[in-house]
Amino acid sequence: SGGEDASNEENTSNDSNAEESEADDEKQVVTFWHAMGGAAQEALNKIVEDYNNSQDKIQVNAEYQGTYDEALTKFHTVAGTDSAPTMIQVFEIGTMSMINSGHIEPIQNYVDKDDYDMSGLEENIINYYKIDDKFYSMPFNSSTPVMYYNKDAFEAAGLDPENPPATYEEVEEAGKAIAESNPEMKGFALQAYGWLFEQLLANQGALLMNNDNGRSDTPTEIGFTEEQGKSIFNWVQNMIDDGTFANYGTNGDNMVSGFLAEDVAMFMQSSASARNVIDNAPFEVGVAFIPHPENTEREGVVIGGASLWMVDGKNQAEKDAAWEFMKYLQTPEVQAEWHVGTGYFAINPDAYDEQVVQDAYETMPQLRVTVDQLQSTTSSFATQGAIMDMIPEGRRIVETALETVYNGGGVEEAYQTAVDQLNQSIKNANTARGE
Amino acid sequence: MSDLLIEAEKDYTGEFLKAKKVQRTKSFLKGVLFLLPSIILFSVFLFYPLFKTIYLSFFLTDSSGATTVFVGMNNFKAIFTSPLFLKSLEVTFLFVLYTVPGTVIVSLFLAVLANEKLRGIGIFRTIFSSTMGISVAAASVFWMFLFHPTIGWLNQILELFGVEAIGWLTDPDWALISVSLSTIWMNVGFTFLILLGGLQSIDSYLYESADIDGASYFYKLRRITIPMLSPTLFFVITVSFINAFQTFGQVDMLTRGGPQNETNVIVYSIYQEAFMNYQHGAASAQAIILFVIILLLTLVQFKLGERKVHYQ
Amino acid sequence: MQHVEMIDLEKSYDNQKNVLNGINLAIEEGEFFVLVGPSGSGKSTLLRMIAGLEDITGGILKINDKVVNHLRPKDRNLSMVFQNYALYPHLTVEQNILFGLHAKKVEKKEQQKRLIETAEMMGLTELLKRKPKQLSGGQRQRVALARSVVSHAPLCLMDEPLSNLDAKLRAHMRIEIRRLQKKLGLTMIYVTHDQVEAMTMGDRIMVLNDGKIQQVGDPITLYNEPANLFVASFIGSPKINLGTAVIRDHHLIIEDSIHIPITTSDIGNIIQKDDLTIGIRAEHIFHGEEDKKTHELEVINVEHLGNETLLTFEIGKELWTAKWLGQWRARVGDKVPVKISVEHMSFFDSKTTELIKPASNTAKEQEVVAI
Amino acid sequence: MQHVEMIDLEKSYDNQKNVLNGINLAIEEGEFFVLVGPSGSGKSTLLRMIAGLEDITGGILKINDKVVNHLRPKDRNLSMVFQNYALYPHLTVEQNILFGLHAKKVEKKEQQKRLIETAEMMGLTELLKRKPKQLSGGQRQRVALARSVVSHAPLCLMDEPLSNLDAKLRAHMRIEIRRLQKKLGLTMIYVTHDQVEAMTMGDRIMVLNDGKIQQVGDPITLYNEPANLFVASFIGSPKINLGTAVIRDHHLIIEDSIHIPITTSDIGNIIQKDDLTIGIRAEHIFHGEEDKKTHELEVINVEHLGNETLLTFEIGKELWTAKWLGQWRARVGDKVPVKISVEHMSFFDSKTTELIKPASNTAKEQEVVAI
Amino acid sequence: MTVPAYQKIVFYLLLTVSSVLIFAPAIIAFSMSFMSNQDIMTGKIIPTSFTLDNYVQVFDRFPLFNFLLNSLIVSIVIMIGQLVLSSLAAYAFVFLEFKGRDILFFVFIATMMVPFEASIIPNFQTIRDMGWINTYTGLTLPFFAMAFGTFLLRQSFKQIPKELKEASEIAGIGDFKFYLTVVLPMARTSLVTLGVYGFLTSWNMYLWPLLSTTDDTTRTVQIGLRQLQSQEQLNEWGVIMAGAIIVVLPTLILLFLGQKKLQKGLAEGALK
Ligand SMILES: Nc1ncnc2c1ncn2[C@@H]1O[C@H](COP(=O)(O)OP(=O)(O)OP(=O)(O)O)[C@@H](O)[C@H]1O
Ligand SMILES: Nc1ncnc2c1ncn2[C@@H]1O[C@H](COP(=O)(O)OP(=O)(O)OP(=O)(O)O)[C@@H](O)[C@H]1O
Ligand SMILES: O=P(O)(O)OC[C@H](O)CO
Ligand SMILES: [Mg+2]
Ligand SMILES: [Mg+2]
Repeated sequence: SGGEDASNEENTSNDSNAEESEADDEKQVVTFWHAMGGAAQEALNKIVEDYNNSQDKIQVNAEYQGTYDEALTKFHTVAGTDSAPTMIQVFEIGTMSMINSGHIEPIQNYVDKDDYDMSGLEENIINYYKIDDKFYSMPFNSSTPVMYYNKDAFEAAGLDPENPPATYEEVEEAGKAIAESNPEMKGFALQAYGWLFEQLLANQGALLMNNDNGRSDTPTEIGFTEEQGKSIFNWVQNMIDDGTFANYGTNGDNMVSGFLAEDVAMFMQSSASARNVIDNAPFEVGVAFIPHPENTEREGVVIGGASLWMVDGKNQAEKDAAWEFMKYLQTPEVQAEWHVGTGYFAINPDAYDEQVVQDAYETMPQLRVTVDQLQSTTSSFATQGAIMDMIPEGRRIVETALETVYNGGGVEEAYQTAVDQLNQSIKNANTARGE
Repeated sequence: MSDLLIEAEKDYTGEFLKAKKVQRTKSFLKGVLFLLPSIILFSVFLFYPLFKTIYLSFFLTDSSGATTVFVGMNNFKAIFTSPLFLKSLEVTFLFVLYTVPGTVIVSLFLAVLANEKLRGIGIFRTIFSSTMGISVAAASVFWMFLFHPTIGWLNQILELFGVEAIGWLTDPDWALISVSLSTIWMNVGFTFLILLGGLQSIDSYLYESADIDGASYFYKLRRITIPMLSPTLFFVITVSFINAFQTFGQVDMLTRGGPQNETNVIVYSIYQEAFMNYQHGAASAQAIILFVIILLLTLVQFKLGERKVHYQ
Repeated sequence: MQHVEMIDLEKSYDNQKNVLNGINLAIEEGEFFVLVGPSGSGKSTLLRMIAGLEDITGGILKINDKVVNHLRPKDRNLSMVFQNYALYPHLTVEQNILFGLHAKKVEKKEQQKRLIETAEMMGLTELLKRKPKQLSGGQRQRVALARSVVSHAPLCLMDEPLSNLDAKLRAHMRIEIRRLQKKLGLTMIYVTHDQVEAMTMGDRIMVLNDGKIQQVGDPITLYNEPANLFVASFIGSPKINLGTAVIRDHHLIIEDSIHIPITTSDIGNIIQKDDLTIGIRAEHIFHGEEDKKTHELEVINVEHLGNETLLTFEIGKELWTAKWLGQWRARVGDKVPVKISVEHMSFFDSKTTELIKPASNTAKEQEVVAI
Repeated sequence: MQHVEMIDLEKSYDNQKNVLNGINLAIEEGEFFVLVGPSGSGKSTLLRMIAGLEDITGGILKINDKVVNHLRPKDRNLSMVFQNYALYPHLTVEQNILFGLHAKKVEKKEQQKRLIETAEMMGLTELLKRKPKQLSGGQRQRVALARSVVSHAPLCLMDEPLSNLDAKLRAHMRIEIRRLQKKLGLTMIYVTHDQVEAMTMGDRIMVLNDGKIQQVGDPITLYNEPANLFVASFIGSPKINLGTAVIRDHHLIIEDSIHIPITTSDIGNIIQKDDLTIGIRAEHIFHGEEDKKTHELEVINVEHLGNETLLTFEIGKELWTAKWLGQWRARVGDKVPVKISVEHMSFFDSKTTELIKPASNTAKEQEVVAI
Repeated sequence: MTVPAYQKIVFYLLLTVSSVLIFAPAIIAFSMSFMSNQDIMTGKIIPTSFTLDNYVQVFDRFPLFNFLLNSLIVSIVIMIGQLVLSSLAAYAFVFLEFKGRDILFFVFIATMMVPFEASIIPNFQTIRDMGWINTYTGLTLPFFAMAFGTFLLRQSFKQIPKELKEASEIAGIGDFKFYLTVVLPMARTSLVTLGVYGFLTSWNMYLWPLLSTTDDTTRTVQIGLRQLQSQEQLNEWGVIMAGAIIVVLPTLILLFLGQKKLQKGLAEGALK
């Protein structure tokens, strides 16, 4: 299966990695910090490996630094010292924090110097990472959430497996049908994950933060209306009342396992999981767009994942070398491999034409859906995504609120608490910055 | 004669005082010498951070941890009005309440069992102390699987008995209990070993004497073993107590503080504030409060405990 | 009412050389049985085996005609005073004393009664609230003793229970223990290295050396008719005077330096003329008044014990001691007249060390006394 | 070498009642000084204060004319045998013995020499490789003793060093210690509860009771002229016989039951006629042969110690003991003739317990003896 | 002394049940490490097939032997450092009398209460400023001073009879010598226990090694285990369990081997 392939490739790559790092005194070394664990780390290592083998001037050392959060904290601590890396991978919501740190060099400098064409990238991605008309970082691994569903279960419940529910209401109905046909199975699971909440907001055209999601000015409070925000909570509440909702708390792995064990028929999760889910399911897996309330138009999704940052204070040769590597990562071949290996998007759409991708789609047509959803997104402030340095904290506030509802707390109170805390958090962040 | 004596004594008082002083200085220097390596390292790696933490707790910080705005006691005010922190406090206390007695009682039970002179007892001792060799990271992985809602063994066993599956780590009513359970398991190995060591160093003549007196197994346990073990027990309790207040690994790996902050113990909350929310000021304030709480409780424990403890 | 019997009892620690060897012994109900022997001879070990604290390496131990080799200590119904006291350091004197009664769930009132009684007897009344650490050596020993006494167990093992007490207190304790033992009819096995204790308290004494029984008998018999040289020199203080002797021409020649004329009646059935060792007790080397003196010996040391005086003489390569009642003003170098007679001598075979003939006079003297 | 002086020394534990009170004492260089007293009287405490192990609550302690109140033990240059041995459990006998020498960096060869010598003397040669746990009580005590002896420190403190040894070994040790002390000229402070040790070893004895000095003097003086009732009854075994007495009509009436005619020469300078207590030693209640008997007393107990017999009589509410040399076949209930004379009696004031007049006869007897 | 048969049976029963309960999680993990993902995902308790794939994958993903070696070095260095410093400090607290001793002891104890997570960032800055990132010094030095160890040894030293110290004082044995020749050998049990504890806790650290290293040269094996878990993808339980087993195995083996010594040490501790 897929796992085995990956491991074989990894085997060879790792060995040569060790050899090379010893025998390259003249090579320009680039230190690349990342937060990719598990299968993604395997894929990343392979790419770095190939790059190092493909030329003899630059040696990239990819070094794991823990979770996104830990890697970022660590960067903040070493920024400005010799221990700082040449480049670092930071998740999308760390963008403002990186800009504010003052220890990075906007990627735009290199784009301009090199006359590098960024327009080939996915529109969504450009939308997110272009801030004040400037690229601060180089997009790299991007994902969006999709809705996975159990086609076999759909069939058994008399639903059309090729026509998955698109709205909250349809999801609810489908859930009921499924629960009816199979009392052992719940209809829908929503991991208590702030990112998913953000996406569900965007899909109904709502802003997360005011001031156009922070794109026109620093946000001062939340940007969604009570109706928009509550719709998600209510949706969940309805399903709980129907007894069709499966609660897996904040744990994504539990949820996927539950889906694979046929305890639940639908769930939302990052597209990055697609390969994994499809590979491991003993039934037919369907992938669909994430749902939206019936009374709104589907607006689309915000790009997630992470981008690569150039660290300031290194000598130019080193930074140039890092820039070379970043460009390499954008090439269609690399992106194709990355896309297929992990489930992250190819940020460079040309990659979809690559043979590997075509082959993969052949066997797993579901992978396409993730791309379709991205490409059919309407461009707006809502889908451009919010930028603000307190979003990580905001996510935890929302997660707590969701869990409260999952566990029988009232929507009204949970929602209100979350909003208050979010606003407070925004205020704190602004005060801390001295604004 | 007696007059003479008094005079003599008068002469000496000054000398005594001087001699005493010299001796005191000498012994003080010697004490410090023995403690010096520890003191230096403590200063660098504990006191300095502690003072820095105190300092930080009066400021707001940017994401790199640099101070930006002085806010005085505001951080403290804020966290004491924050339901999140109050929740953390409650959770922490509950966690301590579950794990400390749990660990000590289970370990004591095992240690007493394993203290018997039986054939093959070494194997049992090894097994009982084995959890000590299992890192928090590995142990959390083990338990994460056991607690797994669908494929985990616990739920599968429950299913066998026809009991409904439990959301061990997702149900707010269960999560803390589950984390406590796994924590007790992780701590048992070491606590067991310490207690066994304590048991073994009780002089055998005490038991011989009691045997002759016709004391029963439990009588000996209550009247000799436990009191003679009291220094060890005191140690174990104090340390478990402090460790429980500082539990981090398993929370990080098993629940990340959830669900609904039901397992968000203070240390984890500090980690979140600092590592995820970049609120070093608030994190520092929480750390200070945690420090003060543990300090006070330990003080109380020493005051109450050391008196009850019997040293040879 | 215990009857303790040992059949071929043996003990070795960790498979080393035997510490006890072929112990055959029966102790009667209500008997006060004293165990003596040099340091390291195995007294404590034997006691601990009876108590069930040491595994029995070989042989059979019976209590009340029941084999108890494998019975646990608590089922043997006995009490014990340990040589090293074995007090519970964390309990007060009172708690220490009551430990066993408490364990046996003796009635509270009875406990208190016995406690008061025992503490009184041991002079511990004022120390009841102290911890062992705060006691002097003798006080600790008394607590250990009290713990055993208070239990009223029918079989009582005591390992040098009075060694840390002064003469006065010891005399008092001796009487109290004996009285209690009689009153309650206890069977007592008592280890001591104190001659007075051994002689005055014991119904019978057993002498142990190097893990082997040397002699068992009532105190006076041991004193008068020691089975061998070891017992002879072990029992009695000061130590019996020994000398190698030969019989030549109707004379007993001791250490080549003392010649004593003898008649056949004196030496009775002794056929052996060589390889003899004679023993004579210090109190039988009398002051030789006027014409009664047999020899004159040079004093090489004088010790005053208050009511008696010990004089040391050199006989060949042996040092002999005479013990005279009262305070004698002899000086080193003085020649003093003494009276040494064969009737007070015991004869041993030098080779086997066995007794050949006990002193004949002891019996006589007793008769003289009776009025 | 060492001259130890105590001026008004006091000690209390934790501010409780004083354990030692107003101790004034000077111990000479090379003196063998024996400390006796009942259990708990403060002997060990005094020793520990001299060693520097206990804080001195009050008064001055001088060694070699230097005030040492605050000197640390190791700077006092002394050795000590602890009552509870204080052996290092993890070291072998050999290592235990050599521990101090090792610390003082004594030459290896010298160490070995002393080790062999001491082990030989203590009979430990075969136990050198054992750990303390594997030793019997007496063996442990000998190791403790060896550790002190081997150090050759000029001031030596010993706390009941022979209490766990048997009579024979003890006699041997007594001589060895005394010999060593003389040879090295050690100043020795020696706690014991053994009368024989106290009487034979000490140059001087100090009697301590309840933390106060009762009497200091050479052994015979203490025996013959005890300063007070406490010393009288503490020194001597069996205990001195005491009785309240009054003088009426030229008669001494003891316990209302014994009447003895007296002359002025007998009572010398005693003016006091009431509130008298008389003391007479057991060996001075003689067997009253034929016409020499003064009284006939009923025997209520007989104890045979081998070479002597103890007879107990009831005098008023007191029990008196007579000690007769030899083995006497008296039975309980027998009436035996005794000879009691005033010349052997010491007179004490019942109220102050002080000695009024010592026995007059002891001196006489000595003169008779000299030849 | 012999225990009656029925009592023995009760003890063995209790011992066995406890052992099973205590050991179950490790055994389950062990068996899972040989199961295929399919088996695990479908909740099989008894594996249908036996595979070494998981182990192969773990060994492929990071330089495992390197990590193991680093862990070993770091753990041993920390262990030794802790033993030396803690025993010195504990000695001072038990056998030396000086002014402020109790206060100082309490300050020591108080250091146990500083949550490590709270001081981790300042400490990281210190290490960074000293240039100790990616060095064994940086990984080990902060853990040398250990209030816990001092406390443990203090409890143990307190059990040494006072008379032994007194006897040594009289013999003229200095404090350091007494510490070396009497206290340390007599407290062997506690030293062994503390040593094992120190070794295992160092072996098990993961946050600090992750923070204080930036590349694989000095990284320890726990970091490897963490890398096996991804953030939001489905966990490959088999691989993770294999990783956990590899991480746990050296310490368990050490514990099993050391058990005899540990037991002996414990037994000799009873010789007081
Ligand atoms: N645990 C042990 N291991 C090895 N040998 C031992 C052990 N205990 C005692 N021994 C040895 O056994 C012998 C007998 O010891 P025991 O304690 O019975 O002597 P004892 O007669 O009581 O002597 P003491 O009068 O000195 O107390 C001694 O030589 C002693 O060294
Ligand atoms: N640590 C202590 N705390 C309180 N009281 C103590 C302490 N040590 C000894 N004592 C008391 O001090 C008194 C004198 O004790 P010490 O040990 O000096 O007696 P001793 O004369 O040596 O007696 P023994 O002959 O029984 O050994 C005793 O009454 C004892 O109970
Ligand atoms: O886990 P990823 O890489 O799909 O990223 C998800 C979120 O965007 C992270 O903030
Ligand atoms: Mg013994
Ligand atoms: Mg004493």
